[in-house]
Amino acid sequence: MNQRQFAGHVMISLVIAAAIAAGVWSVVRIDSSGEAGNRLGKEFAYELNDYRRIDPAMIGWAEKATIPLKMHEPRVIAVGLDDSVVVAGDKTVCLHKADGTKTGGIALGDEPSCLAVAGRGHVSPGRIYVGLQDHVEVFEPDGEKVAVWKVPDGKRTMLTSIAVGEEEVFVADAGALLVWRYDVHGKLLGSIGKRDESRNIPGFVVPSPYFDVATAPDGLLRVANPGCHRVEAFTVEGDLEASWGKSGMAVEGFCGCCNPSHLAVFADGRVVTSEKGIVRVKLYGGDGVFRNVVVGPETLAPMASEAAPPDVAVNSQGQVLVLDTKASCVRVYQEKSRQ
Amino acid sequence: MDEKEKRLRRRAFLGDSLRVAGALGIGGAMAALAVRKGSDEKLVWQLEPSKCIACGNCATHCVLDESAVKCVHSFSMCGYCDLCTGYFRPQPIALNSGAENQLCPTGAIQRTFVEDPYYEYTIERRLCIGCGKCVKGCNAFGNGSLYLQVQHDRCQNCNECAIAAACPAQAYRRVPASDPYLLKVGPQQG
Amino acid sequence: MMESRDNTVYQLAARMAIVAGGVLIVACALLVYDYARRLAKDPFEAPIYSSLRAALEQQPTNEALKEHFRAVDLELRREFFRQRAFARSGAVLAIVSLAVMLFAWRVAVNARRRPPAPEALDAAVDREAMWTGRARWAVGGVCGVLIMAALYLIINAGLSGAGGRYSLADFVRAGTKAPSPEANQALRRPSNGIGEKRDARDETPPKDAEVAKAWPRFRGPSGLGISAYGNVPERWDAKTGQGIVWKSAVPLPGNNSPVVWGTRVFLSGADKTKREVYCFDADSGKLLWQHTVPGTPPSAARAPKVLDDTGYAAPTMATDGHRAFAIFANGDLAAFSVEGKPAWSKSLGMPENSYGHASSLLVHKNLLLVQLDQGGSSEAKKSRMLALETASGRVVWQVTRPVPNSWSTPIVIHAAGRDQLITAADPWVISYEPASGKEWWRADCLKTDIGPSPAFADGRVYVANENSELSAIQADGQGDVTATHVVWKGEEGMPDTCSPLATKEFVFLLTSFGTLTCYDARKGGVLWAEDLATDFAASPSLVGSRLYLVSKTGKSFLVEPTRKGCKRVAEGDLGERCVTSPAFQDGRIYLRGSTHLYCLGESKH
Amino acid sequence: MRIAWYSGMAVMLLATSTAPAVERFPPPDFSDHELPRTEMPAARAELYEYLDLAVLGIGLGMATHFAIGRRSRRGLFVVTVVCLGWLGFWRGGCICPIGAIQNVSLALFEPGYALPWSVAIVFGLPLVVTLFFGRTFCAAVCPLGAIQELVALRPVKVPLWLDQALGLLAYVYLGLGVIFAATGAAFIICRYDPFVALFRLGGSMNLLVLGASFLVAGVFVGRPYCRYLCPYGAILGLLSKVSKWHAKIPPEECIQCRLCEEACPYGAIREPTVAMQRQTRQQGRRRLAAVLIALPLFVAGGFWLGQALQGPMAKVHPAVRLAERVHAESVGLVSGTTDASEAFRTSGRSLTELDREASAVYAKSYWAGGWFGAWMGLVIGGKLLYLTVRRRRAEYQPDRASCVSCGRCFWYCPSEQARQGWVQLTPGRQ
Repeated sequence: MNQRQFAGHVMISLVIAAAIAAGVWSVVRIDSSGEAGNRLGKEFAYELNDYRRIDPAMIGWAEKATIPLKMHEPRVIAVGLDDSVVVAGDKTVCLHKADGTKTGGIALGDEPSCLAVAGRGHVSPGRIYVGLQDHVEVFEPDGEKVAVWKVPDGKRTMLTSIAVGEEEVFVADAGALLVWRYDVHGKLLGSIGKRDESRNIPGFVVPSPYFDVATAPDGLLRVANPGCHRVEAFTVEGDLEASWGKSGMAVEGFCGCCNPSHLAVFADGRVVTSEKGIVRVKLYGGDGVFRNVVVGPETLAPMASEAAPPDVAVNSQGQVLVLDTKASCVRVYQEKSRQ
Repeated sequence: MDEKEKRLRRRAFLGDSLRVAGALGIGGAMAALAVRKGSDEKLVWQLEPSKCIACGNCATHCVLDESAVKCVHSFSMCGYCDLCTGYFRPQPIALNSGAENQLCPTGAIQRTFVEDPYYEYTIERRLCIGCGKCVKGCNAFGNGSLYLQVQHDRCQNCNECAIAAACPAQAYRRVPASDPYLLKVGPQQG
Repeated sequence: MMESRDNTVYQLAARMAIVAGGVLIVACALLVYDYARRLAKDPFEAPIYSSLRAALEQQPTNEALKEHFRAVDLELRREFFRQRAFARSGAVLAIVSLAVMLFAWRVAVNARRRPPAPEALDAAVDREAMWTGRARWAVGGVCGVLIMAALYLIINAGLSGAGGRYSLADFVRAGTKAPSPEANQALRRPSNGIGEKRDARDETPPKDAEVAKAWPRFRGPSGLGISAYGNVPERWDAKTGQGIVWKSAVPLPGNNSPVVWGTRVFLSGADKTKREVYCFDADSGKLLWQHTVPGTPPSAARAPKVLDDTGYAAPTMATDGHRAFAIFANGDLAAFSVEGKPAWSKSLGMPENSYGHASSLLVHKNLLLVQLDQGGSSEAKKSRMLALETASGRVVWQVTRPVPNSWSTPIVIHAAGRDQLITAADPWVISYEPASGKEWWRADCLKTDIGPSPAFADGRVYVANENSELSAIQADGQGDVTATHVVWKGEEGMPDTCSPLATKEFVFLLTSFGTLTCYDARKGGVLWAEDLATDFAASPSLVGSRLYLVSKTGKSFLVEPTRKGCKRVAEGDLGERCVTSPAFQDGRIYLRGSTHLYCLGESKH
Repeated sequence: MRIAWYSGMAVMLLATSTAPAVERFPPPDFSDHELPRTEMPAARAELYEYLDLAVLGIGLGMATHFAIGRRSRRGLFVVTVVCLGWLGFWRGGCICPIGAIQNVSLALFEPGYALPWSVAIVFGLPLVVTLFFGRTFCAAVCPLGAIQELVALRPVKVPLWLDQALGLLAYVYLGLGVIFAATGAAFIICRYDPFVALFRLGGSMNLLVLGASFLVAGVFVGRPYCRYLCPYGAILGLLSKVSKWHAKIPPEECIQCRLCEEACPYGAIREPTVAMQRQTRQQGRRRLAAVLIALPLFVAGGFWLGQALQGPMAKVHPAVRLAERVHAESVGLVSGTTDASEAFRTSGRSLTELDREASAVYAKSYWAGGWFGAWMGLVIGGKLLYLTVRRRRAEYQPDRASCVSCGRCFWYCPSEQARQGWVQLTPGRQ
């Protein structure tokens, strides 16, 4: 073998060795199971963590108790007489005493979508109103079905909330974008909130099936207008009296496309709201001024992908009841300053 | 014909029989496996939107440089929001189509005014790279009307889909080629 | 003529091949460069992009800024797609040039193709035999490589990212038992589990006064070996039955000491295959309940390697009055309600411990604290300190500890206005905030295998061990306090397993061969030493001003120390081997021998 | 494989879940706007499937014709280029018979999986052809072989002993490919296909580098993938040994010129053997006996070692990895979550169900590992047997297992040149 041939062989060996090394290196680096993630830049990542984090100083409430539910998928909650806790879901309504012991249940024909219990001032206190997608069923506390109320023009009907006043019952319809007004016997008296420029009513914007109505101590209704990130106050006749709320991911605003998803009103007029996306429950004054946070995403949606809003209710003790659908329980919150 | 030639011929015959038997065996086995379930339907890869977590692996693990997976919009599920969280960044400065407000890094979503207060959003397929950012935004706050699908004009239908292997949610499966999409559909209007 | 034509063809083709090869190399280099650039420089991560965005967030109404941002954004988007297109065209260019190069090269090779001129072969050499012989060896080599690879995989088989020591088999004993959903729930419902929370509601952490009355952990209420009661028996004798209220057999062996809450005495026992928890009635000695600890994933089926001196149930249990907790050498951790209902159980994984896991448990408020030091060296980063919610077993916090395996039990003290969890290991004595795992301070004081637990008195933490020194550390430091807060050191009478006992005035050390050494707690220095001439494993305890010392043979000594020396007040005999520390209650002492649990006190009859 | 698993999952999903509320929520009632329809591009028409099969069939026929009948290297070259263009660059190299091994294996072990008939043909046809004509599929039809064939420009001789030993790797790869397909863990042969990224002119950088490194090595070591890794090549090699009309080098009488041996880039041509000495023969007999005795031991030992690989084998399956991860997270052995564990937790699937699946894979992996080990024992024993049994050859012959019928040697063979009339043989030159 002459020198040139030898040099050639060395070159070839080196090239082959380099090729083998490169091949092995690349095989080792292949991430076929995707564990290294997508390797896209940070501009391609959707980040809500900054907004999900809540300053602990803002949280003005502490969890006092938990009422476990034996339900697969609880959907809605209401507080009844003597602070009893009523939860609907799994095609049933479950009744609990204030301390959480279960006292009874009512079977339903379909999945409930909203729930309310009549208070002391009502003609028959303790009546349970359950909305099932397109109609309302009325039960006595012992489970006897009293009436079934149909909604006019039920094609687009999607009932999402019921509020019971002393003489009237209000049913929010996310499909028709208005609140139906009934008397206690189920007679339809009219509707509230239809877009009407002459009465200066902008109309409800409800892009997703969360649309809540609640009665307030001042005699006005509080209706969430989620698409506008507002809470609006209507008279029972349908006049828009006031509205408040602003959009924004920051804690004092209503986040995302459409919030608040649920609301509840204390006897002193303060409003508790529940939001989806950044799952948080907050307290606003009767004037709409942000007060503090009841509970934030860390507790309600530890994983960012869990975004459904929990239904909320308040009781006469000044406590907030949050329906945690994932953990299937009711979390009871007490204001820290009142402890 | 002498003894040796006879023996050779016998051997050749034996060999031929064996080969023919082997060929028939291979053919028969393949046929048996192929007709076993009677499923002669061609299958293609698709991803199940209800399992998808929009992790972004679709954008980069496809064997194609420009992934076969792109975003699809279900018009019948959309809320037609003014503030669409699949279109706008989490804290937009204003609700207009200015680049500073848009979520999509490649600007692949178009926003058009329909009527007060509704806006319609459409995906520009050419620009979409399937990163799923808008899907996350829509799922977090909205109705989940934006979702990812394998686009069959691009998909090479690999024997083992590289994205399927890398999918953390194991959302990929094979579907019949005659019905190759797993579309999200809400109730139609009216 | 042919020759020259071939030559021309060769020349032409060779040049073409070279040019195409050059193009190919350039194309590949560009592709690699582009790839690297794409990795390194995402257009959207350009500084101008983020700075403009930040500026816009500051001045959301600045229209000019918006316009500028939009222009930049458009350019960057274009750049993004340009890069993608570049890769595509680069690849096409590379493939085309590769094809051209191959074609030209082939033509060139063909133009010069000559039949090879092989050298003559030696017909007599059996080359077939030669190469097949070598090939057999080579096959053997490949076989060897495969076996090595298989062995490597088998040995390193394990969970990625968890020290590589667990696999699914550890979690799911095929078919034996479905893993408890509790583990999953604990994560799904991080703030609490539901059923558990209901218990937790009517169950506040025990009050300090309740804890002080009980003997809830190794070495008593605060883990310092100090009895809250002065009226305990001084004399007993197993032979005569004098001073023995009752005596009950303990089914399985265990080197853990009894813990007492109210009328219940808890013990654990284990052998190679079984792990059990026992509850005795404090008054009658009746075995109230016993439970086998369920193997929860990834509890290992194989028994851990332990020394006989350690055993499978060396860690002492802990209780908070609601539940009793036990941990075993295989890392199984279980909680039972004091009434005897299993509450939760989990496995912390087989501790990698050369003698067997021995650190005892303790409860602080609503947290169960577990010092799980393991691994032969601190580099392995396997040692952990965990805090679990007593109600659910959920891990509330855990920190990695920079130490190898150790056998000492931590204590919770209150000093410098804060709760401190004091841990001792090689070489660090570390103080943590018990509620969060945040480190307060650490001191480099100890060497080798650390058995004795830390002691505490009058603002100072005392640690000691054979092969190292007795160190008195002022417990009000921050960060590494080795140089600043070690007040004094002592070298004599270092203990091997017996923990130090500290008072305001004295620090006592007891060696395994029976030398009791007394130091001046304030200034350091040995005051006196007394040889008890028998072997010890149990830690000394203090009742009033007297020390109780129990030797391995079961003989006990009651001594009254002074600054000058000590006076032997009384002696007792258990009649069986004893390596555990006594639990002191009102008028009673509970002491575990090798096979029995004794209640010592005024006999009723 | 996942396919079956996925479809099973889908059935369960349909059975248990109710449509989420949001899907029943109606879109706005526009006064004057029609909802657009979402148009999706259709899947590739089935016609192309026939076309691909036709290309495969015609290619095989042409390659066989040129290799065995016409003995034309040029013809083979044309077929090579055409098949590389169509099956490789145009169709992206999928589906190929190499990858089809896994589909067949999955179909054998997973009763719920029906082998697509096109895959059955792609897998079976080259096998049958090889049984009669040798590896003509490798010669020109297989796109992976074709691209390597084209770059084999300056082949060096790999010593035969090394060649034989490295050839074992293909059997390892075959075994692993079959085992992982059978347990439903992965199609590793497809996952690490070195040329698929080149055929598609893009894809992950790692795969491109892998392909490039094979091409660069392939310039000097002829067909490195085919010879040392290709699992399908391993099967074809075995079948080719018993082929009836395998390509021959000298059309008539071999003149022992050694030219073909020098010319073969793949080291497939064996020289004539010399007569053995008596001593060697005795030694050979003893060795043969030893190998025959050792063979069952190899198989048993392989099984024993292989079943111990249960853990690592199972870990290739995503369900096992996921289950381990979820457990490890729940007992605090690892901190944080991964995309996969988070996806699992949000999916609502129970851990018990995941455990059941993972445990099933784990249990299967015992046998999978065992059989893989036994297979390796058999392969190594068989190779030793092959290397121990002495064959007799009077002339230069291709080794039927390694020869891919590329036809390069034809041009060099003086007898062939004479037969084709390229040269006139004169007694003087001979």
